[in-house]
Amino acid sequence: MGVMDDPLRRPSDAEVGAALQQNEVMGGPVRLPGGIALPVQIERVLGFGRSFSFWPLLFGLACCAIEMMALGGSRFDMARFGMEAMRASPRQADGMIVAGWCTIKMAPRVVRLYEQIPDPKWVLAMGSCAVSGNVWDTYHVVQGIDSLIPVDVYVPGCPPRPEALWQGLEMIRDRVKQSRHAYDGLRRIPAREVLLHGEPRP
Amino acid sequence: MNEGLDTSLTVVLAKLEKRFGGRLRKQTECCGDLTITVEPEDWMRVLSFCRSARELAFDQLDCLLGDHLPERTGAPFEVVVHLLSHTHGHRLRVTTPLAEGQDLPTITGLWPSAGFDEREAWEMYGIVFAGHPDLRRLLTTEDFEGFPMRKDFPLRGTVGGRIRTDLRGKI
Amino acid sequence: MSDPVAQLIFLIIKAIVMPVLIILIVAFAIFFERKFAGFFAGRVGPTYLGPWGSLQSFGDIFKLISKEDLIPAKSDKPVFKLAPYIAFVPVFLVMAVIPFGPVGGEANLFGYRFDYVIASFDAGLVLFLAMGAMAVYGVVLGGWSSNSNYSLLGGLRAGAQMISYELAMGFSAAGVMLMAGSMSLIDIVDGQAGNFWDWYWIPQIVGGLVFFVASIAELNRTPFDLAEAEQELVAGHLTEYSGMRWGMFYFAEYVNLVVVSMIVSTLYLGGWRAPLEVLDFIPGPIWLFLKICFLIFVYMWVRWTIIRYRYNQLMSIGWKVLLPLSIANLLVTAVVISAVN
Amino acid sequence: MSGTQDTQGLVPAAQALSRRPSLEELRERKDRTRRHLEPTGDVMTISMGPQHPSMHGVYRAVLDLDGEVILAVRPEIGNLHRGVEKLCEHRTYHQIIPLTDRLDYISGFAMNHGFCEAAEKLMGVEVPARGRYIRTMTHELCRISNHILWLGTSIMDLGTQTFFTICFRDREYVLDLFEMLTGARMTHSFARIGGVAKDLPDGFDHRCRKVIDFLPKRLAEYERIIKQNRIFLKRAKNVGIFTSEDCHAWRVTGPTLRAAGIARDLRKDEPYAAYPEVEFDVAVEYNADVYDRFLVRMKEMRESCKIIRQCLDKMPPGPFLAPDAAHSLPMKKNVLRDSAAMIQDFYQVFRGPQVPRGSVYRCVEAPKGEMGVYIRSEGGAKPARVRFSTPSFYHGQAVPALVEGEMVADMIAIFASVDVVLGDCDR
Repeated sequence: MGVMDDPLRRPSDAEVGAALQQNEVMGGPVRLPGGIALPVQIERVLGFGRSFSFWPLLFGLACCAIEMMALGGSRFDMARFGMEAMRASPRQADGMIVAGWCTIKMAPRVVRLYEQIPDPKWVLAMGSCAVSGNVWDTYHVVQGIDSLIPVDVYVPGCPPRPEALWQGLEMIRDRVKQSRHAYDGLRRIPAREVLLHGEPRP
Repeated sequence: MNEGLDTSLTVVLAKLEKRFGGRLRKQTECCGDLTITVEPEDWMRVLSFCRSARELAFDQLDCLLGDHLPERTGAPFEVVVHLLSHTHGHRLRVTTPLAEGQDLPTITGLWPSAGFDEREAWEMYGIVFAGHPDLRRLLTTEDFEGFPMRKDFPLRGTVGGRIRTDLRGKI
Repeated sequence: MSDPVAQLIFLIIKAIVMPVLIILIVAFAIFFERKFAGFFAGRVGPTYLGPWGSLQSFGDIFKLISKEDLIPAKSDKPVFKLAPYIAFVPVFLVMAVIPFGPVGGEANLFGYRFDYVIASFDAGLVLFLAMGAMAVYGVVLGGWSSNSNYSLLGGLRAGAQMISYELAMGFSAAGVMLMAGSMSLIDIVDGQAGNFWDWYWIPQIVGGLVFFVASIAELNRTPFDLAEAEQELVAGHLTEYSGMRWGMFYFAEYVNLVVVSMIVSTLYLGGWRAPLEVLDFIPGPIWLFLKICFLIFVYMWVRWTIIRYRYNQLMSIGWKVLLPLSIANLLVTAVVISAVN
Repeated sequence: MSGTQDTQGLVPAAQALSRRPSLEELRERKDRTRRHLEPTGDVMTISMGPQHPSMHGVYRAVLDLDGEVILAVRPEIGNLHRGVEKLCEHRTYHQIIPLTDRLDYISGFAMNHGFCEAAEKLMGVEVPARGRYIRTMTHELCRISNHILWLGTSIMDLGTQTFFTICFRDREYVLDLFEMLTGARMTHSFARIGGVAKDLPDGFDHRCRKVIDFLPKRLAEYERIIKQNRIFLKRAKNVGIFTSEDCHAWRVTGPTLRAAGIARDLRKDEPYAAYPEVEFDVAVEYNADVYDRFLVRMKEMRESCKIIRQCLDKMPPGPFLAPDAAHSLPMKKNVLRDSAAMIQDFYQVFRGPQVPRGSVYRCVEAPKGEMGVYIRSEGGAKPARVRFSTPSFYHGQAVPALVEGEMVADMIAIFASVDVVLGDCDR
């Protein structure tokens, strides 16, 4: 369990490769039931298809959620890239737009929602609050959602305009096409590890 | 700005003085708001009188809040309620000073809307409302330690609540 | 080549081509659903994958196939895995008995007789109703086995709803059965020979409307989409399903949409027949296809326009309005037919 | 009320029901529509929220269900609590303004306005006429954008998504005006102590008039959709009845209270800004159900258009910020031209306003209800205690009283109809 020893150390590529074989870490190519990786061409085709079918979780925390809804509205229309099918259940979502500040009360739920999304998944931190905590440098706010879950794209702004979120989603789509995830090479279910074993309690 | 009280508040004040006399600790007014300070023992009596008396008829509790004045060493806490009468259209502020650890009877029986307010005052300042049906933490996590709105509680950092935040970029 | 051999070859071809065609129709139905949703809402809908976004569904399929397959730890795993198939398979079976062109008669293809139906089954209507009842099990079992309260509520809602609407559906379809004097869908289409005013939608207008409304409930679409009611039950019986298992439910829903559209056009809109006899030179399958498209459009129109009923309102409509109406329709039909004969 | 004429339904059934019921009648109706079930032991507990499509944020309601009927609700809030009030104690009055519009982010200016009104009352600052008119106008634009968003989301909660995007289409026009006026779409931070941050930009008058000429037509269309839709009537009529006495007891204010037949509107009852100088009707309905809350808000949007038009017509010339060097910032355009203004700017930014001791409570009519601000000052540039008694906090508290005995689907409708926003609720 070499990768698991030190939670703060980035593992080397070789370690990640070994851990991938044993299904200890996340990411990597799509696997068939026998553990056989798909050829890269098929992976590309899948990625291309997936990039047009990125369904975010219907989940808003604060102000930014309203701008996220505006992106789904008529003027911006995220449906053009097949993203309008926002799923209310994390089981059917492909990613998460963390829209708003995350408090320590909400943090375990955000992590839980993230974990409930099946792989492959992508996370977009929308708004300064999700990126860094914004002005809410107080006793009850998590200073940046990336301390809890691996984030793919950061969109700063308070709140970001829908166009900015759109650019962020385009960057997510690029990552989808290339099958790159923020959690590549990380231990399986990293956030829960932190919540359970990180000191003190959540 | 302090033009003094308008007539309806004068009536309220007269009525309260007639009923409670010297038991009202002090009346102040600032910017046209009338404030009555009462002893914690009289809290329930004054407020139920405000609720029921016909000339007062404060049928809505606008808000209840706690406050911390650390320089007032004997009674560093304060509970403030803002009352509103839909019948007469006047407002009244009633406050009471509280010592550390001193209880105050709940007023959820008079105005149900005090429920959340009292829970908040408890979790933020540690003011116990005796007889409150459900005095749990409201806004913070259930295992939060300390009373965050007290002046000696730090604004920053994760003093009371626990989520590790020093792992940025590591996981 | 003897005739039975040719029939066998034809059967195999039909059994392969028909589901593939239906799946293609379904893929485009999903695309059109999203496109129409956009149009009704003043948007453009999917645009970029393929011309006008028409390949959108294939992107979704690629995505769903390659998603991780999550099974909740506390679910009833065998049932959880079985439920999508129970929902998926029956709707396909119904396709076998729906005629999409003339059946019987003289040789019409390479000197052989080609029947435009996969199985000429005498009780096609009953098969449709039976398979509709089967599909309820998929929903109920899926909801129950997920071990989630939302799923359970969704499954129960779906169960109660489908059972009560199936009654109304059965009774209104029985009116058509009486008129055609047969339970075979082939005979029912034959009974509607002629122009569009000879179809059953005129004599069976009440039954037809009841059947249409009940079919919306059967399809779990707004205003009767209580099983899935996104705003109430998150995703209802599908809350815990992910990846391709969810995709199968989703797909089954649209296959059902196509199949129910076929049944409605078969029962009330003359099936594969042309609306006017002079237009008979255009083949039957094309007419059936056009009718399906029209009905699917109507279903979508309803879905994106009307808001959802509440659960008790839905049940009272089912039991207090639709069921009495369909029974009355059946009685009147029976009396009139016996009087005429 | 003469104004109730146009809100009468186009459907005959709606007309029959729109006569005014007495309080007793409403009580009796409420009693009749709610199901009073004894818990039989077969209670199903479901947790709605924090992530739930119709919890309008992260409200969490733990429901005890008997079948589909709600026996008990245990609300849980605080998932967005971020200590605004604590933060306010560490900020000068000018710095608090950006915090306030993140309270109720859908109607940010109303929150700015409420805080500034309270601070001005405490400091004794007189807002110049132009500032008051710009505030009034922006506040009403805010109300429109809030209500349109609310309309879209609540009808989406009843089951159709089409309406949602259509409403967003119209909201964008209002947001464009905001962008032109304040530079931001949602969180404006536009009010200042003693006035507003900026003057009206060139061409604003024309564009604003275009929008408010166009909006009532759209509103009429929406109203037609609502009133002629039988399913909507079935879902909304006689659902979630909340009488005026319930409203007072639970401090439920705003449109919900006005739908219960009480013509209470702080814009009329405790006027502020330029509201005494414009004419408008208070929207009142009498049946206290979900349907009437819809009607009240539809009518309020029309009245808002009226107010905005009057503000534009009457917009007085002159300064938009109070020339009060001790308490308010100078007008930005003067800062680089005028040394006194520059000194004032430095002073206000680095030191903050010099505020007398005292405490003050001020309520404004925010789109969601009455928003009260309590400020206690011990002198100096920072308040000693700030409390925002925001409408959603109390509306969220009243949810059990609103929905117990109703069905799950009704809970969604009722929760949507009281309009709770969690940033506002959790502070």
